Amino acid sequence: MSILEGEGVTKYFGGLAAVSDVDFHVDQSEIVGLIGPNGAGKTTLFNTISAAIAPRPGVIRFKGKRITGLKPYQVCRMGIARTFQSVKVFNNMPVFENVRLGSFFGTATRMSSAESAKEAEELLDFVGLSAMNTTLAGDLTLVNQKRLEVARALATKPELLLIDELMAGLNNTEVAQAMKLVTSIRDKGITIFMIEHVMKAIMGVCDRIMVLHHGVKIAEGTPQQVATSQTVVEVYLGE
Amino acid sequence: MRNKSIMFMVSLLLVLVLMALSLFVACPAPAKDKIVVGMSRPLSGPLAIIGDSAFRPIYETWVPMVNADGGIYMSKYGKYLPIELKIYDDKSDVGTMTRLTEKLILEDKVDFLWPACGTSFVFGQAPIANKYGYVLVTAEGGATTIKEALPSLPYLFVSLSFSDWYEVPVLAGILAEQGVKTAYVVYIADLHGIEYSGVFGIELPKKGIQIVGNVSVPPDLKDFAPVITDAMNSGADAFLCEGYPDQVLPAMGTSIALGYNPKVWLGGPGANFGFFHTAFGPAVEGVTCWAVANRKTSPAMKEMYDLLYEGKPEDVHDWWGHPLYWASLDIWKAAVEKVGSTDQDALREVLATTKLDTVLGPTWFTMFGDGGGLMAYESHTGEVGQWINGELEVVGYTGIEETLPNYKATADFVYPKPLWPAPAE
Amino acid sequence: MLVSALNIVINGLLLGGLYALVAMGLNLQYGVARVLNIAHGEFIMLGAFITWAMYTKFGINPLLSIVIVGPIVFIIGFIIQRTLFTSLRTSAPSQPAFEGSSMLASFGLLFIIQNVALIIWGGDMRAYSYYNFGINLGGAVFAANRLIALIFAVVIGIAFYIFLVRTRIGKAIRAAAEDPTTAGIMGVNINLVLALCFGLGAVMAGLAGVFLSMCFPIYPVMGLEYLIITLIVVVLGGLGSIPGSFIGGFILGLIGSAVSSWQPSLALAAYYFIFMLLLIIRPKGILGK
Amino acid sequence: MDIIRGVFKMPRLWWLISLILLVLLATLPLYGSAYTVILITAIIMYVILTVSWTMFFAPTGYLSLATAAFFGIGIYTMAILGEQLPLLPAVIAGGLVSFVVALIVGAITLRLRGVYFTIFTFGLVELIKHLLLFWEINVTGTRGRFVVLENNNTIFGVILGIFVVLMLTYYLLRRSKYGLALRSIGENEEAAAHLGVNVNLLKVFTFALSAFFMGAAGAIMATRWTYVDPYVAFNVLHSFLPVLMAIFGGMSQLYSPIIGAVIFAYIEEQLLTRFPEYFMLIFGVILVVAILYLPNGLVGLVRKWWQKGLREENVNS
Repeated sequence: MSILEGEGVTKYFGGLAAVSDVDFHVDQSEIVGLIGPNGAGKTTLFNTISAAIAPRPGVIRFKGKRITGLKPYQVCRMGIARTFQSVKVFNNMPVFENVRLGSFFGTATRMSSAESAKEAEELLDFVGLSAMNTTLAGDLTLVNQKRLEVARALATKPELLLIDELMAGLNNTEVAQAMKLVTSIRDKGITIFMIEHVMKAIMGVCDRIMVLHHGVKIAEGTPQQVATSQTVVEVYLGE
Repeated sequence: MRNKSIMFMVSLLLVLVLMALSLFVACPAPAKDKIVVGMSRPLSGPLAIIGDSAFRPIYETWVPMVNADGGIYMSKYGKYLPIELKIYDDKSDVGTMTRLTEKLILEDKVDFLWPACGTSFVFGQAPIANKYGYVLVTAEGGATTIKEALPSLPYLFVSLSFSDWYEVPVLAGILAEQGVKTAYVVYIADLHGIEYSGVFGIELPKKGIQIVGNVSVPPDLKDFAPVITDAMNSGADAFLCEGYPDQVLPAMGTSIALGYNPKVWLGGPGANFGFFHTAFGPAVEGVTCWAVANRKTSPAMKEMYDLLYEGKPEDVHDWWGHPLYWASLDIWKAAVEKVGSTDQDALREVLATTKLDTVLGPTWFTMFGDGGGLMAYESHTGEVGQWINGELEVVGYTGIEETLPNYKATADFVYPKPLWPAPAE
Repeated sequence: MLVSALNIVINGLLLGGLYALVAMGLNLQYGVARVLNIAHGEFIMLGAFITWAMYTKFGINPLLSIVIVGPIVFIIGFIIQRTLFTSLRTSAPSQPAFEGSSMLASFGLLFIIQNVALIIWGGDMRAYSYYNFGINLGGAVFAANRLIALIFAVVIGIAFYIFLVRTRIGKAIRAAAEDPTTAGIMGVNINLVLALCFGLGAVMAGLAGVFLSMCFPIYPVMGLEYLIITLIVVVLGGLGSIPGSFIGGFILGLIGSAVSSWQPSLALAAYYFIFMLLLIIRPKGILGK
Repeated sequence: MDIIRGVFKMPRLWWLISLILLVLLATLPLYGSAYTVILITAIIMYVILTVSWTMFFAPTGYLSLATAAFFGIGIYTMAILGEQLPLLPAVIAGGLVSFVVALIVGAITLRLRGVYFTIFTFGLVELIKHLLLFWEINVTGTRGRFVVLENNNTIFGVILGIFVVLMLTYYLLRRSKYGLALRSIGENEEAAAHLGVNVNLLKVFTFALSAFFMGAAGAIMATRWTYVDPYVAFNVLHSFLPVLMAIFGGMSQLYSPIIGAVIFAYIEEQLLTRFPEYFMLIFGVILVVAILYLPNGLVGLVRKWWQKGLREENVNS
């Protein structure tokens, strides 16, 4: 069953279509990759899903319910969390508070202070930041900030996690760690939709891959199918 | 290093304690060798324009003059005591003014209180002075609404002339005598302006003058051309602009520029100042305004003006408020000398019941029941002025001296006003 | 009807010219130096008072005092930027922090300049008459001095724009406005450019003061009043857009003139209302990027 | 030294100190001079304006200059309702009217950020002033309004009460999850929204909450001023002074804006009475110097020295 569906999702900026008539679906417990050259409209598509912007025209459904027109916080509380392409941690707040914020406000049910503290500690442990509880988020290294964003998103108890370029700028060891992190999130039963440029990573973890080019979906399939697709190769070589 | 932080804490504590102490320690009263007079004045902020040109030059001249004679004779102490002014800056803020007034009364325990600047400030200050039983003879500020408040403010004595009590009936008399039939009124959108607009609406029709236009302008309006154009189109005999210099000067400039020549052009408060003449030169000829006296009014008045304006530029002249502020200090001094002490209740009694000599001549207050008083209009030497041959003359109408014995017109009203001169360039 | 419409337009333009000049100055300071200069109105006051003093004391033609006022306020502005604001800029942790602290520091400047003016000139209102006669244009009559003020404001405004677009230093200023860091790398002496901009912004205000004193009464505490209108114009035209401020000044002049011919006491309320409406609908202003 | 440090970390001691100070303040009319009560009333008024301004600015970074507008609304509410309602309900009404206006204004200005928000709020003061003026002249024909004069000790009691409620509110807000969310809005509004924070509602509500206290303070102060017209009530100084006071004291701690406002107001009082001719000059210089050399306010400076002292002491030992 599809947890997320999009029909004819379109978004214009000025006269330019950033995303044009894209149909997509993400199934329960799947890891779906979204790739494409720079400016293909990947982040814009994520923005329409997380309700940062509204598609026009187009409809997006989450667990069968229409979410277009909702506010970001509502979508978040329904169970969609996200990370950002350019890291957006709260620089002047300690790591711990960053995560707690997610569990306080992002979950559908109210959470007591003690529960949220416990939750936050577990999540920081899960992403490997437990030693940096009290560090200011702005003082973390880039890779740790990205981990923090994942922990923070998980604190909202999502069913679907949108990950925007988790691995850009990481070295090989770090990429491997990040791949492990992604699979272990899925093992918690969370569906993942991720944008990624590191091909090795995306080919390694994804069940299915979508390719966007100039806002249009040009290919979809298993990593194998996409890697051998003539159109996809042309798009990437043609750059 | 331990010492340094402790030192810091100690010094911080010391400063705080000293600050706290200075709040509570009041200076012990020394033997009486001077009269301390307290004032909260707008030395900064938007009202500084009014304060600096109105009451300030008066008290800055009058006090040294009195002190040069040794001060005020106080029979209780059997000697002359000089006046010492204690002036605070209220930065043109009513809240600060009320606080500083109470500081003067409660903490500084000044012997006498002199007034704050501006009508709304007087309204704010009077109830406080009244509460502590301090006599307050006002300078700048006055309005018809004060009459409603006066019965409950026994310590308040208002000296500046204002609309219905003094000025407008005289103006209406002058205009009616000249045969003015229609008037166009422009007024500033504040307490002062609304009042005049209202009083014009009552007093002018009484004399058969119809008001054909009645327009308010906000205090910071820069552009008077639309208003003047409208007035021109109305064809009214008299143009009455009631605002402050900030309105009167641009209204005048625009009238000249647009060639608007009504038979009467009145600009009150604004056209009564020397800077009006320096700004417009010969164009002021025939302009009407509120005025109380000039040097021709009386020898006493000439003496006052000579003392006040000697060695100063024409800009600072004021033929409306200055004589009244001076008279308010004169009557205050005369009353204090009669009392012979700093007793406020006795002072109130003298002011309420006695005719005293001031620069105006015999001067007294008309009392409102058991409350405060307004300077009797019979004491005034003039209400309306007109620029004639480069001098601001006091004008009147036939028979005015019968109703107002002190009134002295120094010239006849010129009607219609001469046309604006052709450009000099 | 036609004449009254013409009257409204001409009066609007006359007032707008002054607004435009002052707003260009403020926008130059904010757009490049990132200082929202609350003391901007004080430079208007300085310009006006220097002109008045020159005219009444020495009989110097107000238009000639442009060459006196210009350099004086330029030097004051230049020095303030080189000392106070440069020091604030280098110590500020971030751009918004600098904008906040510099705005507050300029508030302190307002206090200082105003108090000095009160000490020198006293609080009294001043005025003089200069070219105050009517000029008839198609039935609409208006004052000659205001026409002179308009012409000079427009000429100075356009001359300044040409300076920005055509000259080397003008291009450096625009580069700095676009991106101070890159401009610094590309060999532009950023501190000098900023000081230059601040000085020039002050000159605009000072010259506006010169023209203003020919038409309106002046007093030491007049600055804040003009500052408020200037802020509206700057936002109307777009923060950082010099041509926007120029146009915005005229638009506000026209609006004010139209509303005051209908209901004078609402003119200022109309300014604020339109200004706030614009902020909501198009916060970047008419020509903002 | 360790003892002192340890003691200052104990929140219970802070509560005790606050309580003692509060009792000292509350009993002031019993031992302080009449003018001391008046002066402290004025200082607490500044403190309330400063703290409630800080309540919104410090976490979110939205610099509002609408303080004078809400303060003025409170003043005017008292001028209109003061004769019909008893004192306390009228004060609360002043706060509520400000609260509602702030809700509306906040909802409209949601889109604005940075200097645009600041300029808008500044314009708000002038807009309300001029509309009220127009209304008074053309509709009600009122020429200013008189407010019933209240006993100074009563005024002091009420303003102290407002101050205590404000401090409790601010304390609880800072500690609560909403305080955390407000800070996240100040750091990154977009990220906060995607973490489930109802950014708009929280911002507007906090803005309105701060306006409530400004309005209540205005309502009670009006009874000291006795006479009110739009020019008296809507004075831009009341927008700027709280900002300056907050910057002066700093904003990092609960008590920093209080210290800023108290010292600032005290210096002002001294200048106005001792050097009235040079008030603005000296004030301006203090302001410029404070901004140049106290980037984190007085409290920030003291804490820096304090921490430096502790560090060096540790090195020595």
